[in-house]
Formats: sequence, structure tokens, C-alpha cells
Amino acid sequence: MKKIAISNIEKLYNEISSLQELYLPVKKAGATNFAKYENGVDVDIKSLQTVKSAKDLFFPQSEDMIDFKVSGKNIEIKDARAQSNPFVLFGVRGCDLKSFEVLDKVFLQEPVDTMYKSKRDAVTVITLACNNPESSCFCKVFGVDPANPKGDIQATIVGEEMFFEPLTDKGSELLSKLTTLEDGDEKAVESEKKEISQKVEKLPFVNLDLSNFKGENLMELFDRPEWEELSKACLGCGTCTFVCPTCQCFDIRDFETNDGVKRFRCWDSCMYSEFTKMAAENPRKTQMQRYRQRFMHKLVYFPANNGGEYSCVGCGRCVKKCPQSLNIVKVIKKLGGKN
Amino acid sequence: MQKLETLMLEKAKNLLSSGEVSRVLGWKKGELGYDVEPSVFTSAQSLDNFVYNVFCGANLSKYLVQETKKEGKILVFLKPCDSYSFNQLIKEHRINKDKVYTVGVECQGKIDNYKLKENGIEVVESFDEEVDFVTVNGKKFTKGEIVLGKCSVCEKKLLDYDEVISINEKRSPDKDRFEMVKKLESMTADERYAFWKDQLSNCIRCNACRNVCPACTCTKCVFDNDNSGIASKANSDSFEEKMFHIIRAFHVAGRCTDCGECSRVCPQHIPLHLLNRKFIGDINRLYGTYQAGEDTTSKGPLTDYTKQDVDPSDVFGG
Amino acid sequence: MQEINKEKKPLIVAFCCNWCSYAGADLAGSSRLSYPADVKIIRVPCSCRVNPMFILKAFQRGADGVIICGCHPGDCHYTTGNYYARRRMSLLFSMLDYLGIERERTRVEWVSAAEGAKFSKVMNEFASKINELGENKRLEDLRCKN
Amino acid sequence: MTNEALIPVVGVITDIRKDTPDVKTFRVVTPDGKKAFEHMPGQCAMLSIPGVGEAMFSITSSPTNTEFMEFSIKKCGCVTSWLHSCEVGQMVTIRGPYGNGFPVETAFKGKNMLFIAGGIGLAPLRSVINYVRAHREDYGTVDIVYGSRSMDDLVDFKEIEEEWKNEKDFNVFLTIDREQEGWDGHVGFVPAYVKEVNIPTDRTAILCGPPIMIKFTLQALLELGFNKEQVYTTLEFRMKCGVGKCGRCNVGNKYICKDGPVFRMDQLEELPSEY
Amino acid sequence: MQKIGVFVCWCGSNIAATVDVKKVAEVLKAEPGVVISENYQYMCSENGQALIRNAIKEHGLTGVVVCSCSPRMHEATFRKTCESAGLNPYMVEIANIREQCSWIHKDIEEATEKAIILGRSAIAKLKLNAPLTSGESAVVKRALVIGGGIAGIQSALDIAEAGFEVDIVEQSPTIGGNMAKLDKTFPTLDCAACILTPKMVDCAQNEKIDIMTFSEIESVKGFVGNFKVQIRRKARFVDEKKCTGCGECMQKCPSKKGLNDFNMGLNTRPAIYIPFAQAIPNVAIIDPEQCLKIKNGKCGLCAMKCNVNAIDYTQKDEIIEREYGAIVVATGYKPISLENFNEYGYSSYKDVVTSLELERLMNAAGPSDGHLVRPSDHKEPKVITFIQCVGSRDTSGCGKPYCSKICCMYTAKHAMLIREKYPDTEVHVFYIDVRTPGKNYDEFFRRAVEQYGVDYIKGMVGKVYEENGKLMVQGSDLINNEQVVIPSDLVVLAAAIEPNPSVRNIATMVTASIDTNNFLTEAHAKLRPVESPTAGIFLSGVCQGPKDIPETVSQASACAAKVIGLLAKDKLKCNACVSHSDEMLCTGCSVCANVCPYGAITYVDKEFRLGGGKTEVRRVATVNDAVCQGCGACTVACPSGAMDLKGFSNKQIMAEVDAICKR
Repeated sequence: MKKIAISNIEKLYNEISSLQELYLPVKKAGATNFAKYENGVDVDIKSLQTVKSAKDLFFPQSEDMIDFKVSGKNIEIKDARAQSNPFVLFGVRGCDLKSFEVLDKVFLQEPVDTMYKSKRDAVTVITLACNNPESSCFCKVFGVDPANPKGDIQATIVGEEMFFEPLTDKGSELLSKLTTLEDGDEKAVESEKKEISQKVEKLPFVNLDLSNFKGENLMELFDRPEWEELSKACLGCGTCTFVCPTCQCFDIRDFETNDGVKRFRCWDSCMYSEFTKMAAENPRKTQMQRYRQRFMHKLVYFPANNGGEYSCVGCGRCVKKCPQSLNIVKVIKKLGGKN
Repeated sequence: MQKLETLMLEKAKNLLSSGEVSRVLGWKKGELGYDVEPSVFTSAQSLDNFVYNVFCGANLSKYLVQETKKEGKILVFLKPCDSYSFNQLIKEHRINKDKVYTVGVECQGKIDNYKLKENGIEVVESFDEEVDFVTVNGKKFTKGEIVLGKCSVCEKKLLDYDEVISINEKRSPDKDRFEMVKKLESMTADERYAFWKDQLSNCIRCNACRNVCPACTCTKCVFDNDNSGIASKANSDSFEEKMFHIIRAFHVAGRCTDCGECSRVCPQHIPLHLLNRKFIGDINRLYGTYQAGEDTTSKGPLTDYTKQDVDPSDVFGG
Repeated sequence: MQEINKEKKPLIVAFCCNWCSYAGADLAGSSRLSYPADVKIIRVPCSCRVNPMFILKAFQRGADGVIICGCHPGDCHYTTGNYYARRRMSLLFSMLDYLGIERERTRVEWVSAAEGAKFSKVMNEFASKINELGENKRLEDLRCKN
Repeated sequence: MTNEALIPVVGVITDIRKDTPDVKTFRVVTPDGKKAFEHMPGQCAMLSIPGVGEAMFSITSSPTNTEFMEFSIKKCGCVTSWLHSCEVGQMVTIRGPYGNGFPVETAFKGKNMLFIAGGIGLAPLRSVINYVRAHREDYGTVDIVYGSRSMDDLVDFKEIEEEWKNEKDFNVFLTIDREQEGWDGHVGFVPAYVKEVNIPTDRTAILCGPPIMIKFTLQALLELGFNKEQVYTTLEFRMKCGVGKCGRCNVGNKYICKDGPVFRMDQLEELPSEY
Repeated sequence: MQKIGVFVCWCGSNIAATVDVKKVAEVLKAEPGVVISENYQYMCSENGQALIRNAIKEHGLTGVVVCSCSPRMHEATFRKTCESAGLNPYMVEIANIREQCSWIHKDIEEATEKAIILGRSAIAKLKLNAPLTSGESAVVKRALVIGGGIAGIQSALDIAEAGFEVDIVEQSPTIGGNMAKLDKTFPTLDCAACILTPKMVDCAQNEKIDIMTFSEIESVKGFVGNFKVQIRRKARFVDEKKCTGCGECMQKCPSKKGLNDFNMGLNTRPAIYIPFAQAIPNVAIIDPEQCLKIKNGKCGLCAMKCNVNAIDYTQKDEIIEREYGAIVVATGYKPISLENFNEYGYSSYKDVVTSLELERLMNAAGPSDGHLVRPSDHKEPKVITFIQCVGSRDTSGCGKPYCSKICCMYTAKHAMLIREKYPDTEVHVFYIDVRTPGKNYDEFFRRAVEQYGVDYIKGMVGKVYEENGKLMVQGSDLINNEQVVIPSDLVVLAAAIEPNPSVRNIATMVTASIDTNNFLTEAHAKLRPVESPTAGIFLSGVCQGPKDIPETVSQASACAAKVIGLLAKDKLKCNACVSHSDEMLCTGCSVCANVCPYGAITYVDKEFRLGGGKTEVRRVATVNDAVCQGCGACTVACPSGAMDLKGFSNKQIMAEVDAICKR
């Protein structure tokens, strides 16, 4: 167990970033998101949550895939996928960490997504326990312990100090290189964790009942009349999907540059009306259908294919960010069981 | 202010039971007190969840585009700012007015949920609204401290309605609507560039600003239309952030009622209203004061002209 | 002032209305009144045909300056087109300025069919201004830079 | 095929055949003249033209064809229109194979087969039919019911007439929607024709065509006494990645690009009807 | 797959001298879609066009790019060429590599590179072209002539002669214009009235011609073949149909102090008056500012006196609407105001007059009954000095930069007439140049000098001042290189002429373009001198540029010929490059209709299938192809991009932008 005084933490950032690229929550223009540590950035480790989740680091908003050169009838293909250098991702909360598991199930399943994998392999994750979980948090429902996020290194803030505990070889290796850290005592951390656990128990959504999302009642849930009312106010924007740490739908698009065509993939949203649109048909015509798809996927379809693992980690971003206050909690309360 | 809600509920129940309307567009109770959501109520029973309070910031007018295509009449409660959007939509033939029963409701500013959080309020257990103050969980705030940006500069009036439910005089704005626009205009170009670069680089292109905007009611947005030549999804270059927001602001220029929904819904807190407000400010300055949505017939400033209009080369910021 | 790469000459896109400014450009040509080859003209029926999309697209694609030329106000072949264009461009350019993009990169000029000399003068002035400003950095799309 | 699932290889169109007024068949090989990859009947490939778009097409040629792949493509969207306007020698990009394909080696083996297609729906079936022809000993009687709007809209008419009809134990039933000069065959819609022909219920049926045709033909088959477990079809959906990751073709717990596009009718019943 | 042919024109050496045309052709040949790329000396020549035609047939071209002169020059030519070879004429794009490239650049490499880019841009646009066909619209067989001077009269007469109906709208109470004020005309010295008044009478008597005097154009809507014009018939307080022109009322009118406009304000007239004896229509008019009855209700003498009850003090302006197939603008000119020329003392001294005033002073029907006397004391002037180019060829900004064209000749005429009638009068003329091109013009001028002994002094006048009852004209004699001062009794200023100020308003209404001097612009300076760039608008007389009478009359007739050519058609081909609305995108918001200057956009409620058996009724825009002129205002107003312009579509223009920016 190592520790550092929070007042000294810039030194730690500097030291890490001298070893590897360091990504951590940075506040810019009033919003905190994961960003590269550079001189002068406003590191915001106190905020419980970034707006965009940490998935951005492995599955960025948009990334280049291929550069095509086209001349006459000829096409030349040039792989444009960037190889990732080792980097440190600092300040990942328990929910986001859990989301990596969910994403792995998609991207690391055969055929392995190399763009994702290269970044996933390159990362050393330093998690951070949530001292003050918010009312919108319900990670516990999905088995996340916000007091104990098991990254490569687990960090916990106790008072004016931050404690570090390596949990993997990768973590130990990194930690051993960090000279700015001093030895710390586990006791303080343990009591902080207990305190967090107590706080978690008091959160309003901590006892959401998921018992009805079983798998065998897929069609019954699909046909539930409540979807209509649940989705009524949905604007069909992509806010929930884009802030969601587990949403991973993407689009593959071409952009004509001045000397060729760049193919890139970028985030897409099943909430968008164009998402499933074909030349003549659109299997999901109404916003209700699209809304239902998103939550059915998270709570029913995904678990059906992944041993009961939900594609939601209870981070509560959608609870906070939906323009019209629609969210998965409302869905679970309506359809999940005894809520 | 509880009385307003009671009056509205009464109205809704009466109209529903008399058969005058078949549906009611209003706000529904949330899970945490502040997270009310727009909803369509179809029965007296469903109205049990109906609320109208200081958290009902959402503009309901845009829902009417779809709702008025359905059978039967719908009752809608419109706050002053919503009614401007409503008028603008009527002007643009997007709403069938015959299918709406409009009730204007008093609004003294709605709470900004982010500001609530900043003040440490996680769950709303109790609240009490007065014209200039609001007390949440026993903590008293002036409206200026806690309301949405759009509400602290609101100069909007209750426009024409089928009916009005209002008890108190409207609160006057806390500050000048163009304060921030002017501040930006007084900066150097480099400072402005830096400001917007920071702001817009946060954009995740979730399209919340567009989809919530009552002026954005295109069947298919140019940015979703692969044939438009400017279709784009996630920003894959900083240019696309600017492109999207400039074009969006331009497309609603002269039509934007400054309802502030774009900024309210932005998950990254980008002050998008400052773009629209820039156009509004320029329009007021160059072509005479114009408030979109104030009426349902006037020509918008971009579909109008005078022979004496200034030349683009003579237009300077501020 | 930025140093412009000798290899990379500035690029100016000029949208000219068919009836006045394009004819004015033709007159500049037949009068042999030169202006830099950096200026490339796109013919549009009227200045009111110029969509802000075109202007942004030009910058995206690597233009360093965009100029819109139309009939003098009052002389529009379509009566009112340039009046609308005038308002649209006033607002758009003011917005670009608001976003911190150099004001001088965009310009509107009224050039009649009889003003070949003016056309040439305007283009010379504009080109030298753009030269002075250097490469467009604030409205560039890095994907289009090669 | 490379495991770099989203990165295609270059393909060259070496032949373009106009089948009907709006269907063309494209022959694609790699620049060195080889088949881009091996596939099973019913599987698909992603073809793209950089800057125009990428789209999933059913591979029409049989896996037994060792020289090239063929795609019968109906002009309907952006990519297809572009392909229809291109010429021999045009390069495209190709990646695949995608999807489950027909269970030719398992469920179909030893069975009497019934193929029912409407219009361009023959394209995915052609690959199975020719596979069955190549492995004639593994399958029993083959009935083919194929209908189209008009004579001109019958895809692969030449192959049907000259080859399929002459194959041993092959019964080909052609029909067109309306009377037409020069046509002395059957006139009428496919579902009705299926009932008319009264095909024995010991067949394993494969249906492919427009949704409306599938709906009524399935009904006809059920009326004839077929079980849903005997009937297969292949779905069409918008796809982007082809490997079950982009989320687009997710219906229920299935990804059409990966778990489909071939489904048995009873399996489909367990899925939400969003296809 | 598109098959594009590129044809690069040398234009002799016009292009080829600065642009490496062979290289351009070669480089463009490599562009995707281009199957043939040729270069030729003159593409517009018969051989050049044959080259294009053959290529279209031989290669089955789907589109043609011609790199040549401006599309304003030969686009129509090449469209016809392609059409004759079976290609849709709108599958042609022109890359302007002459006016916008070879003629303005000197460096061959630079010009060649630009020509290639312009060619690529045209190819990029062409690839998105779609074959267009133009609709047809009917032609209203009636013409409107705005202005009733000699130009308007001649045009109207010629059009009427061909059998079409014509309306003349004249803002003053009579037709005749400036020519009616003239005394004699050069170079033959016939009396203006003698040759003009018969034409005026012809107009009045021609049943195809309807004369509306004291009337103004209120608004013009529509387009070639189908103009809708509102005409304001201003109240003249006299019933035109009843008045016989007896003139009785004029005699009785007590309010006689009105300035006589016809005599350039050199004398007075009553409040009710007929502008001049031969006025057409020969009908009185009341000046309401001057009429005692109208101003304060006390009088009414004229009404009492009128035998036919023609007087109507309550008459109001009346607006009538008529439809026309063609409009002739013949608004003429007026002398410029001389307020910027104080050095000549025009506003200070009564005896400094303009040439047009001199015309009236010498006219038998003028204020002095044809005796040339000084306005100040009505004495015969003994020394008369003419000053030329007052405000003409003036680049100082006080006057006009152009030559007024008529002054040299009329001054020679005046000098000659004075010397003829009053041989003892000294006549001096200060001139800068004497310009006398024209049949018998120079002979005429030489007669003035040689036969009539007019003293021509080459030089400018510095100032005119009064001394001892004489007007001292101080100027320089450039030939003798000396300052001269000529004590004169009368000074005549050859004031520059400028277009009638009403032309600005009219030009805006008919959407004709105007140059910096307010002269109307012709469609082509040399090849289409009597047409405005706006279809259906024609130019007659001085409104297009300074002209003397013979030139005006010939242009007026030329203009009439063009009008007749138009009216003779039963149908006109409409513009093919019109807007259209994509109904799948249109939201029916009406923004487009708000900016359409032609009212070409209307809305319909249309049912659309939503799939799943559902339908939806939506309000969508439709464009009237016959009315749309293709400006494109709607396309930018439309936020959804539903409105697009054929021939200049969003995609086409963006493709041009892309092509230009690729480097």
C-alpha cells in the first residue's frame, strides 16, 4: 500500500506521464471528461463521474480504419488503424471498470476487434473508490462495489491523502516505478471503504429488482404495454447511448479527403431513427421500438448471450443526462419485478 | 405555488371527462423529485402522476408536432417560453392548432438540476416555491442562484391561449439576456476562438440539442441525410463540431425563440444558446428587434429585407 | 503574419452570381485586368444561391478565403436575391467572427456586369489580404490536408 | 480470410451480366484472379466502393465454384446503383464470409429439398441449389418454385432453363404474376402456385423473397401440412460490421449478420418481429 | 458509368497563348469518367462543333465539358451542338478558361494549372448533372412601352404595325418627350415638331396603341411572356374622355403663375393647362398644387366654363392592372442638374442658360415666340458664348464620366441657326474636342465654322462672371495658348444628359440591371444591344446610353423587332434550371415561399405511406416550373435541404468546391 498527499498529486501525474501517457478526468469548459494529462490541464479527480465514460479510451468516438486511394477503377487499401502505446488510465470508478468487462464480451469475442484490443492491452487501469456515491448511482444492483474497484491499481482517497494498492502484476510494476509515493497504512483505507459501503446502502436505487429479467420471458417483456408510456417523452437523441459506458453500437463511414477516402468507425446510437433504416424498409420505425431495443438489449438480450451478465453497470449517467429524465431506472422499476 | 398544480389538474380532469380533449400533455412525477418527465396522460387515473412545479423545465411544444397528427384534441400546458415555440411552430404549419387546447401556465423560473447538485442536493425530499425564492430540503435559494440560465434572463410573456392559469405577476429577469454574448464580442478573436474551441471540443454529437429544439422539426436533418453533402455522425475532426453547430444555429436563425432548451439538455454543458443568441442579438441590432414566436404571421428576419440593410462588410461584432 | 509555404499557395473560392459578378469577372478578363490565379470562381445563378454549407465546405476542403459576389443591392436579376444574401451573409460572417475565425477570410462584394475593373481590384485586394493572413487554421479539417 | 474482420481486401469485377431490368450479376475475384475467400451457401459478403458505402450481399455463386464469386444485385440504394453503373475492371472491396449459411452439411443432408423464391430472392438460393447439384448424391428430390413479376424479372433464367431443368430429379416450377406475350408457363403468385403444385410434405423448404411473399407462402406450406421446423428462410437487415459488434442487426438475442441470415421458421417465432 | 468528353478550345491564341491547351486536354483525360479529351483551335466554329457532335455519337458520351470562353458567351452554342447530336443540352458544362484564366494570367504554368482545376471542377459538376427539359408557357400578345418620347413612340408604332397591341405609359401629361421641345434637328435642320407630331398623332390614332399619359408603373410581377403590371393613372382632374382640348379653361383660369415645364420654366402657365399645342392627348390637366379650387375650394371657374363637363376636382389616382408579354423601357433622359457647376453662374445669372432652354427660346412656340432674346431683359443678345462638355467627360466627380454624344452637334446647329437668323451676332464656342462621327455630321460642323463663321475656341472655361452688364466668360485658348475673356450677352451651357431618374425604380421592378451611371445594361454590349439581361425586357433609346435622334429611332425600331419576335411566338420555353422540392424531406414550413420573388411556390397536403399500412398527410411545397426563374433563394432558406435547384444543385456546387480545393 502506497500513498500520496493530495496536495502533492500533481507530482504523481507528472511522474506517471513521464513513463507512459496518462489519461485522467480533466475539466474543460465546465465539463469533466477523460483526457490526456498535459501541463496546465485542470485535473478533476474530485468529480464522481466524467460526462463521457472511460470507454472512450478503448472505443473512441471516432477512429480511423482504412485509407483508400482511388484512381480510375483501381482501389488501394491502406490499413489506417493506430497502434496504441502503453498508457495509464487513472481515476476509473467501479462502474466504468465493470463496463470494460461488458465491452470485452463484445469486442474481444471472436473475431477479436483489434482496434479495441490493442488499446485494452496497452492500458494500466488505476481505479478510484467512490467516496461519495450519488443518488443516481445504482452500481450495486449490478454487482459493483464502488468501494473496491479492482483495477490494476486501486486508489482510495482518505481525507487529504490518496492510497494505492496494486492488484495485478501490471499494477505492481507501475507502482514500483513511482518514486513520488510513500508507504501507506491499510487501516485508514479499510475504514473509508466501510463508510462507502454504508453510504451505498442508503442510495435511493440500491434495491432495484431485476428478478423479472430472466431470459425465458423475452417475448413477454418485449410485448409489455408499458414501453409506450416509458418512451413517450424520448427525443430520439443519443445522449444516453453516448454517455453510457457499455453502449457500443457503431457506424462505419467514409469520408472523402482531398486525395482519397478515409474509412472510420464512430459511435452510433440505436435510438437514432436512421439506425436500422434500409433503402426501402425500416424494421424499427417508431421511437418506442428503438427505445425498447436499447433497454431490452441491456437487460434481456445481452444477458441471454452472456451468461446472465447485464449490459448496464448502474453508473447513473443516463439518469443524470437524459434531457427529459427518462432512464433505465424507470424501466427497471416498471418491468424488473417487485419495484 | 402548489395551488397552480391543483388548478391545472382540475382543468385537465374536467377537459378529459367532458370529452373536449382526449389527451393531456404535461409533466409526470419522477423518481428523485427533480427528474420530472414530459408525458401524455389519457385518463383521470393516469393524472395521479401529473405534476407542475419548479422542476418542469422541459418545453412541451415540440411534442405537439406528432401529437396533433393523432386523433382527437390534446390539452397542453404551456409556460411563457414554450408558448413562443408553440407560436413559431404554428407559423411554420408544423402544428395543427385545431387539435390543441392551450392553457398558459404561470412560470417563475425552473430549477437547473445541475445547480441543485452543485448545492449538494441529491434527492428532493421537500420543496416550496415562492415567486423569487425556492426552498429545497429546507435550504432557501434565490431564484437567481438556482434557476436555469434561460429562466434567469426570461422576458417572455404569457401569449394568447385558450385559457390561462396564473396567480402571481411574473418575476423580472435577473440579468441582461445578452450579457455573455456581449462579453464574448468584446474579447479578441483569439480569445473567442479559444473559448469556443474548448466548449465545442466537448461536443459528443449526441444531437440532444437538435432533437429537443422546437425549431428543429425537419423530417430528416441535413446532418442525417447522406445525400445532403454534409451528413456526419460523431465528430471525427474538430471542423465537424463547428460545422454542425454553425449550420444548426444558422438553420434556426430568425426562428429560434431563445427557449434555451439546447443548453439545458447538453450533457457537456456547452452554452449552445450563446450561438443562437448571437444571431438574435445581431438581428435585433441590424434589422430591428425581433422576437420569434411572438406572433404567428410575421415574416422572419431572414425571409425579409429592407433596401437599406447594412452590407456584410459593415457588420462588426457588438 | 504567418509565413506561407511557397509550395502551398493560398486558395480563394469566389461565388459569383451569373448576371452581374460573373459577367463582371468576364469583363475583367476581356479587359485583361489581371488578378491572382489563386482565385477560382464558381458560377451560381444568384448570390442568394450561396448556402452557408458551401462556404464552410470550402474552408473544410482547404480554402483560405471565400468571397461572394453579387449584383449591387437593388440590381438583382431576380429582384430580391441579393437582399436575402446580404442578410444571410451578414449573420453568418458575424457568427464566424464570433467563433474567433478571422473576419477577413470572408467577404461579400457587389460587382456589376460593368465593373470589370472593380472585380479585378477586389480580387487583388482580397488575395493579398488572404496572403497576409496565411493558411486557414481555424476552420480547417485536418483530414483534408495532405 | 484475415481475422481483421473490418478490413477488406480488393476485389475486381471481371464480369457483369444483366439478368433483369434491375438485377445484375457481378463476378468478383482478387486482383491476382483468385477467389477472395471460401464460403458456404447462404453466406454473405460485404462489398464496398470507397466513398460510396459498404453493403452486405448474399453470395450467389456456389461454394463449389473454385474460380470466382458471384453476386446478383438488385438496384435499390446508393451502393447498388453505383455498382449497376460500373464497368468490368472496376475494383471494389470485399470482406467476408459472414453469417451462418444454410445447414447443407447437417440438417439438409439426405433430404428432399424444396426451394421457393420470388424475384431477387432467388439470389441466395442459387448458391444452395448449385451446391446441391454439385453434391447430387447427398440430397433427394429437388423442387424449385420460382416466381417473378414478369418474364424479364426472372433471375438466372438461362441457367434455370438450360441446366436446372435438365438435372436429374429436379422439378422446376416457374410462374409470373401476370400474363405476358411469349410466356406459355404458369401465371399467378407464388403462394398459390405452391399449393397448386401440391408438393409432398417430406421436403425441407427454403423460402426467400419479399416479406409479403414469405408470409403467404409459409401459410400455404403450413396448410399443405408442413411444419415450421421444416421451413428455412434468410433475412435481410441493415448491417455495418458483419461480425455481431456494431449492434445494428440485433433482433432479440440474435445478430442477423452472425447468427443469421438463415433462420428456421420456428426459431424466428422466438424473436421479436423487428426484421 | 458516365462517359464524359472534354473539349479544350484554343480560341486561336486567346487561350492557347497562355494556357497549354494540349496539357489541359491530356491531364483531364485521366479524370475518372472521361473517355475522350480533345483540343481544337476554335471549338465554337462549325468544325469544332462537328468534333463534339462526332465524339458524342462515336463514344456515346453522356456529358460534355467544354473548356473555352465564358459560358455567357457560348454555353447556348454548345448546348445546341450537343442537342443536335442527341445529348440533353443540360449535360454540358463550360470551364471558363479564357475570360477567367488565359486573359488574366501571364504565366503559362500558372494559367495551365488553373485551367486544369477549372476543367476538373466542370467535370465534377457535370457528373452530377441530370438531363433537364424545360416546360412551356404561353405568351401574352401585348407589349408595354414605358416612356412616350421618340424612342417609345417609334417602338410602339413598329410593334403596333406588326399587329400587336401596345400600351405606352408616360409619366408626363403628354407624349413627345424631349424631342417635342426641340426647335430644329441636326444635321438636316428640319423642324422637330414637323417630324415628331405626325408620329404622335399616328400613335393616338392607331387602334392597337393605348396611350396612358400622366401615369406611372406601380409594380411589375411575372416573367417573360407573362408580366403582370400595375399602372398608376394619376389624377389629372380632367376627364380624358370628355375633354376636347378646346383650351377655354386655360383662358379663364385665374391662377396663372405656374412655371411652364414644357418651356423649361422660362415662362408661366395657368393651373389648368394643355402642355403644348400639339400635345397628345390633347387634354387639359390641373396642377393641384396651383389650383385654387383644389387647394382651398374657392374658384371652380374652369368647371363652369367647360362645355363638356370634363372637369372633376375629386378625381383620384387609379391603379389598373394589365398583362404583357414584353416590356420596352424607353425612359429617356434629362439634362443634369447644374448645381455642381457654380463657376458657370447658371444659378446666379438669368442669361446663363442650358442648350435645351435655348431650344425653347428659339422655338416659334416658345416663351419668346421664336425671337431669340435674353431671359433677363428680353433684349437680343449680340454676343453668345457656348460652353461645351458641362458635366460630360468629367472625371472629377461633379459630372458624368461619359460623353453625352449629342452636344457637339446641337451646338453647331444652334450656332448655325443663330448666325443664319441674326447674322450680326457673334458666336463663340469653347470646346474640348468636337466629335462628329455620323452621316453628314462633320460636313455639318464644318459648315458652321467655314460657312457661318462660328468662332470655335479649343479650351476650357474657368468661370463666368458679370461685369458692366456683360457676362464675362473667362477661359483658355489652347491653340493660341492664351487666356481669353469674352464679354457675352448670353451664355449657353451644353449640359450633360443623364438617364431619367425614374429609370432606377423601373429597373428594380422589371429586374433589369443598371450600370454605375444609371444607364440600363444590355444583355450583350455588341451582340444583344436592345435586350436587357432579363428576358422579356427590352431597351429603347437613351435609357441604354446617350444617343441622338437618328440613332434613337433606329434602336427603337430594332427593339420593336425583338419584341415582335417574342410576341410572334405562341409558347415560350421555360427555364429548365428550376427549383424543386423533395417531398420526402419537406416539412411544409413555408420559409421557401416567403423568399420566392415570383410566387412560384405553393403548398399541398399530400398523403405519404409510412410503411406497415399506415399513412400520413403532410403539407409539402410544390414549385411552378413556369414561374420559377431559378434564383435559388428558396434552397438556402430551406433548412431541411428539401428545396434544391436543378442545374445548380447543392451537390453540384459542393462538388465544384471540392474539385477546386483538391490540390
